[in-house]
Amino acid sequence: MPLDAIPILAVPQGLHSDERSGNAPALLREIAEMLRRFLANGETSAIDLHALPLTPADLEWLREQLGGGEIAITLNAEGESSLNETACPGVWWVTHRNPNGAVDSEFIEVADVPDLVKAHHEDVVIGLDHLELLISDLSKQRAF
Amino acid sequence: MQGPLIEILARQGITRRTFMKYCATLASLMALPPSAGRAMAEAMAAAGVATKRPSVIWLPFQECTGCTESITRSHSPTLESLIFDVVSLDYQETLMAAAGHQAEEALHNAMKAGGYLLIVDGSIPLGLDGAYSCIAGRSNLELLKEAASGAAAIVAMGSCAAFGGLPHAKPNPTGAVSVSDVVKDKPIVNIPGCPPIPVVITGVLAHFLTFGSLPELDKHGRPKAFYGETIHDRCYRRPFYDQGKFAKTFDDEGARNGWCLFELGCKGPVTYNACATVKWNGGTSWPVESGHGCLGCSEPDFWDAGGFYKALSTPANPLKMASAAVAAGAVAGVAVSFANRGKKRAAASAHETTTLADLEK
Amino acid sequence: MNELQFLTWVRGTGLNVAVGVFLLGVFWRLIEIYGLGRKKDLSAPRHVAGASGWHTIFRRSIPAQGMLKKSPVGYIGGFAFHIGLAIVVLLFAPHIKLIQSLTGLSWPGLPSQFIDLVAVVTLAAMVVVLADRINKPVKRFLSTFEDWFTWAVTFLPLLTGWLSVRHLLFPYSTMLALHILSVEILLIVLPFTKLFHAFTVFGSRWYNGAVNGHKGVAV
Amino acid sequence: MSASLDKGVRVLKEVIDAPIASYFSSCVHCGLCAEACLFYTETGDPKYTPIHKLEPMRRLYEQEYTLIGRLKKVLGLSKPVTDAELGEWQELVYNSCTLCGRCSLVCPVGNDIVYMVRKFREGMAVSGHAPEGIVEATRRTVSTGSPMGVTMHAVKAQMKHVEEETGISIPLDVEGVEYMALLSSMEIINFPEYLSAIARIMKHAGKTWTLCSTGFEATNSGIQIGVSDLAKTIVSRIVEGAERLKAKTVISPECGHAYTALRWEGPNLIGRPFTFKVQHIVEVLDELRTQGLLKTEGFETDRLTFHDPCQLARRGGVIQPQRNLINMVAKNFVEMPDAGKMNWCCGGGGGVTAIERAEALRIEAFKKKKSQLEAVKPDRLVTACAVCRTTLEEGLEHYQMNIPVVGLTEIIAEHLPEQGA
Repeated sequence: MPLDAIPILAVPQGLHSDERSGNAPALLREIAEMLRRFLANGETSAIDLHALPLTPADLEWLREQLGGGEIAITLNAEGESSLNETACPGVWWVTHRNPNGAVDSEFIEVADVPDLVKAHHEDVVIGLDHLELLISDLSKQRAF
Repeated sequence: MQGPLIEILARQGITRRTFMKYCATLASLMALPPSAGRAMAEAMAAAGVATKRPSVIWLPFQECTGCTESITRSHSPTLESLIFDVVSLDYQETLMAAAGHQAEEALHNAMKAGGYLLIVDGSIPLGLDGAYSCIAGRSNLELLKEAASGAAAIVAMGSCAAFGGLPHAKPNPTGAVSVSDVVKDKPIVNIPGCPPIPVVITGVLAHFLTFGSLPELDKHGRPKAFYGETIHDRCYRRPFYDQGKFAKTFDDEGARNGWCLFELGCKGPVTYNACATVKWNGGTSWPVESGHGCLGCSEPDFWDAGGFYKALSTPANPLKMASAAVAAGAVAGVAVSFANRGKKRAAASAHETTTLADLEK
Repeated sequence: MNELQFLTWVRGTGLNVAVGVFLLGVFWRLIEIYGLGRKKDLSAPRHVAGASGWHTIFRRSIPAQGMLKKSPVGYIGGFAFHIGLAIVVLLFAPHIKLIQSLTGLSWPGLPSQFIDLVAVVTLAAMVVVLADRINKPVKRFLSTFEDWFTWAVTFLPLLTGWLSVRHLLFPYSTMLALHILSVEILLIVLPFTKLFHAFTVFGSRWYNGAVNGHKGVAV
Repeated sequence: MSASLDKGVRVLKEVIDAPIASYFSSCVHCGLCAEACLFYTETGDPKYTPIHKLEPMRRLYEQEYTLIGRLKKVLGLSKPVTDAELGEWQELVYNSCTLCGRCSLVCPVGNDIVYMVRKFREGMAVSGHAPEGIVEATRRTVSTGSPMGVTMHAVKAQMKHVEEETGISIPLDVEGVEYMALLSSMEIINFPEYLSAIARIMKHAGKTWTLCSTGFEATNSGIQIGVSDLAKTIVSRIVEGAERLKAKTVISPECGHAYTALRWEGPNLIGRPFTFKVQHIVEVLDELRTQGLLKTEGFETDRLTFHDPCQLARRGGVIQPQRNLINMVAKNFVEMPDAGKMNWCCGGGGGVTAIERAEALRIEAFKKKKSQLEAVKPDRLVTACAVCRTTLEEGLEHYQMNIPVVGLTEIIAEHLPEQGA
């Protein structure tokens, strides 16, 4: 194929507009259903936002609809993750980023607190060890 | 959540949360439901207990090193490299520290042990008895047959190893073939792509690690988790396709508005790969997002599948033969006409005036 | 053969062969038929305005007096199917795009929702016409293998096209490939079956109209 | 005798032309022609579908004049046309086809089916598959000059009778006249009124005319049986007579196929255009009317309807003149359903009346005319074809319908002003 056969044609700059696909409103209904199930039997659940054909405008719209809540958590683990409660308590907007700041994955979770936020008891043990070490250091210092 | 892998990760300062986050993303990439992330994390962590660290042998054949570049530029290098650490890379010409006879020895040691995972990138040239590509004086074909004999499974990395790729494209001067064309008696997983997506190979390795087996494969031997859906079905521009909004040129308003690239030759509708969900370069972008249609690189013989810039719905060039066909038709028609007229004339000249006697037998 | 290879084949080699055979067949058959010639009519013509071959080419599309009532299914089904086919083939945007890419000619299309509706109506009309062929003693009596075969060969492109637009049955690419393949079969079959009436209908109507116009019968 | 399948095939190869090729290639087996054919509509038997009547010729065309057909023939994939098959088709090509041409006007792809039947009969006749009755009629026409064996002697008797009755002398073999009138056997034998009417009308209009002793018979069995060579022999008598007498116009009598044979087939049979004009008597009368040379007085008051002879109207292009004429003399004229170019055949044309074995079928097919007549309930039925007239009379009698049938020319003659007579 010759280069001039590649269709490039300069046209006047048009208005840029982000298009919404119309897929986002359905998600609100799904989230409501998830909340109902959560209330009924405590079942937590999540929606993988990357698994759906959503445009950036869709995500923006969804974020606006759900609004911002009281809690915003930042997790620093191989890139920053944000776990923010929305204006609907129990609905969390979870965004995982890689060290470059690019979004790896994005979820909507329905739970008291996202699983990831909870401390692992194995880590707590490590933390305790660390504290005990600090305390013993403190006592050593006091001894001096 | 406990296990050798977690221990190793912890020693590297990688927390369980980090590992869980990675698994959540991996599950998302593998198009598994969000709940599978935690299950996978637990399975992987636990699997380390029972599984002996398998050794991995990586053989490069007729290739461009793009596949190796791809995996080493994995967007979470620490985690990926750690996973490699766990699986142990015994022979990789580009990555290994050893060289020369020392490297060959490492290879022979690993092969003697058997039960390893063999990763192959590049196609295998069969022309001139394989002379087109040799390592240490031995042809790729010979090396592959030898290494395959002791392998537990083979991973064909990239479109060249999986389907023959670029070397296999017409007219295929080296007689290049895929791994599966040579090896018939081992489980083979194809990870096509030019290059393949890094996380796909880590995903497959993770699966091998976690479950001790290869993931479920499609009819082309590709892991269904990553190649189960077309680029088109997962494309963020799909809504525009459904609305009939297409970019007509690469710099028109539609292109600027991010409309569907179908008419500019995007092969997304017929290409099975995970680019649309996984993206490239640390999740920065992927071809369609950066404004170019999919080339279909993870499909067999994508090089020979018509022009990259021809829409799937438009034909190659059937009118190329039109004049020849019309001429042939005209010749056939005129020839038949000529014969017909001759026959008619013969019938007319054989005409004897019909008389009353001719009306009865 | 995978989907991409299949699609590539039908778009490439397959289409080349089909278009080639079609063009070859059309020219060969047209010359074969009309090359037979006919004798000049020596009788003095009666000139009556509006009676000629050209008039008949158009006028014969209208049912003759009293005939609509005799075979309403045949006529209405036939109209729906022929007009529907013409609309779908010539006014569906992707088809126009195809023609444009081949010939450079283009014209405005109709909204795809409307085309979808027309396609459904056309498919329904074809099924009705088939049922009529099975039910009506005359049609059944006249029908040979060719009649059933050409029906199927005409029906399939419409069906596969509709299914591929609607994303039904098979993935889009497979359906599209099947659609193109079915069109290719139609193209190959057309010059050598009764489907060739798509061309000879004009000649036949012209002859009929000319013969009758010569006598002064406005047909 | 020398009829043979070979001869039939050879003749068919000769007559198959581009229109026939186009027609066979266009047929989509829609079956609509059946609805136009009274032999199908009245019997409901699909074998009477017009296009089916041509099946052997279609195969022959395909085998001889298409490349695919030739290949199929070589490979033995197509059934050859046999004598037995043509014999089987005799009923379809002759007995159940009056060459009325209604199918040709209905066919949506424009196939002129009657054109093909006419040509198919060429092959049928020389392969010995024409029905006995038509063969006999043809034999009589060729050998004695008339299908019913009428000789000039009988015509002279008839002339004498008319002269006595009307007091007008009938010109015979007069040169340089304006009109040369022809007769049909049927008129000479059954409807002598016609000759008398012509004589009176010509006198009234002040036109010169004549009969021709060497070419008085208008009918042409050669056309009906489908042998152009014989049709040419028959038509040549008229041409020679008209040219010898230097007549300006030859008048075809009240006979449908005679008009077709002379007006449309004649020049093609003899291979050159005529030096004279050919008009049907109805056309002549209408022309005289427009010239103001034909005046009538008084009106018929009973309910009249007109049966359009197929060969005159649909196949001849004469549709309006007969209506102009009836309206001159009738107060209560009603049209039959489908009148004009789409009129239904009486069932006797195309030589069918000559076929004894077709009689039952012809009577069955007459039900179409019967239902048309029942729709308008006329007191009398007017027509302009002697064969139609006879067929109608027989049919009406069979179905016990009391509707007299009259010729148009006679009615006109009856209304000529007394002083002109």
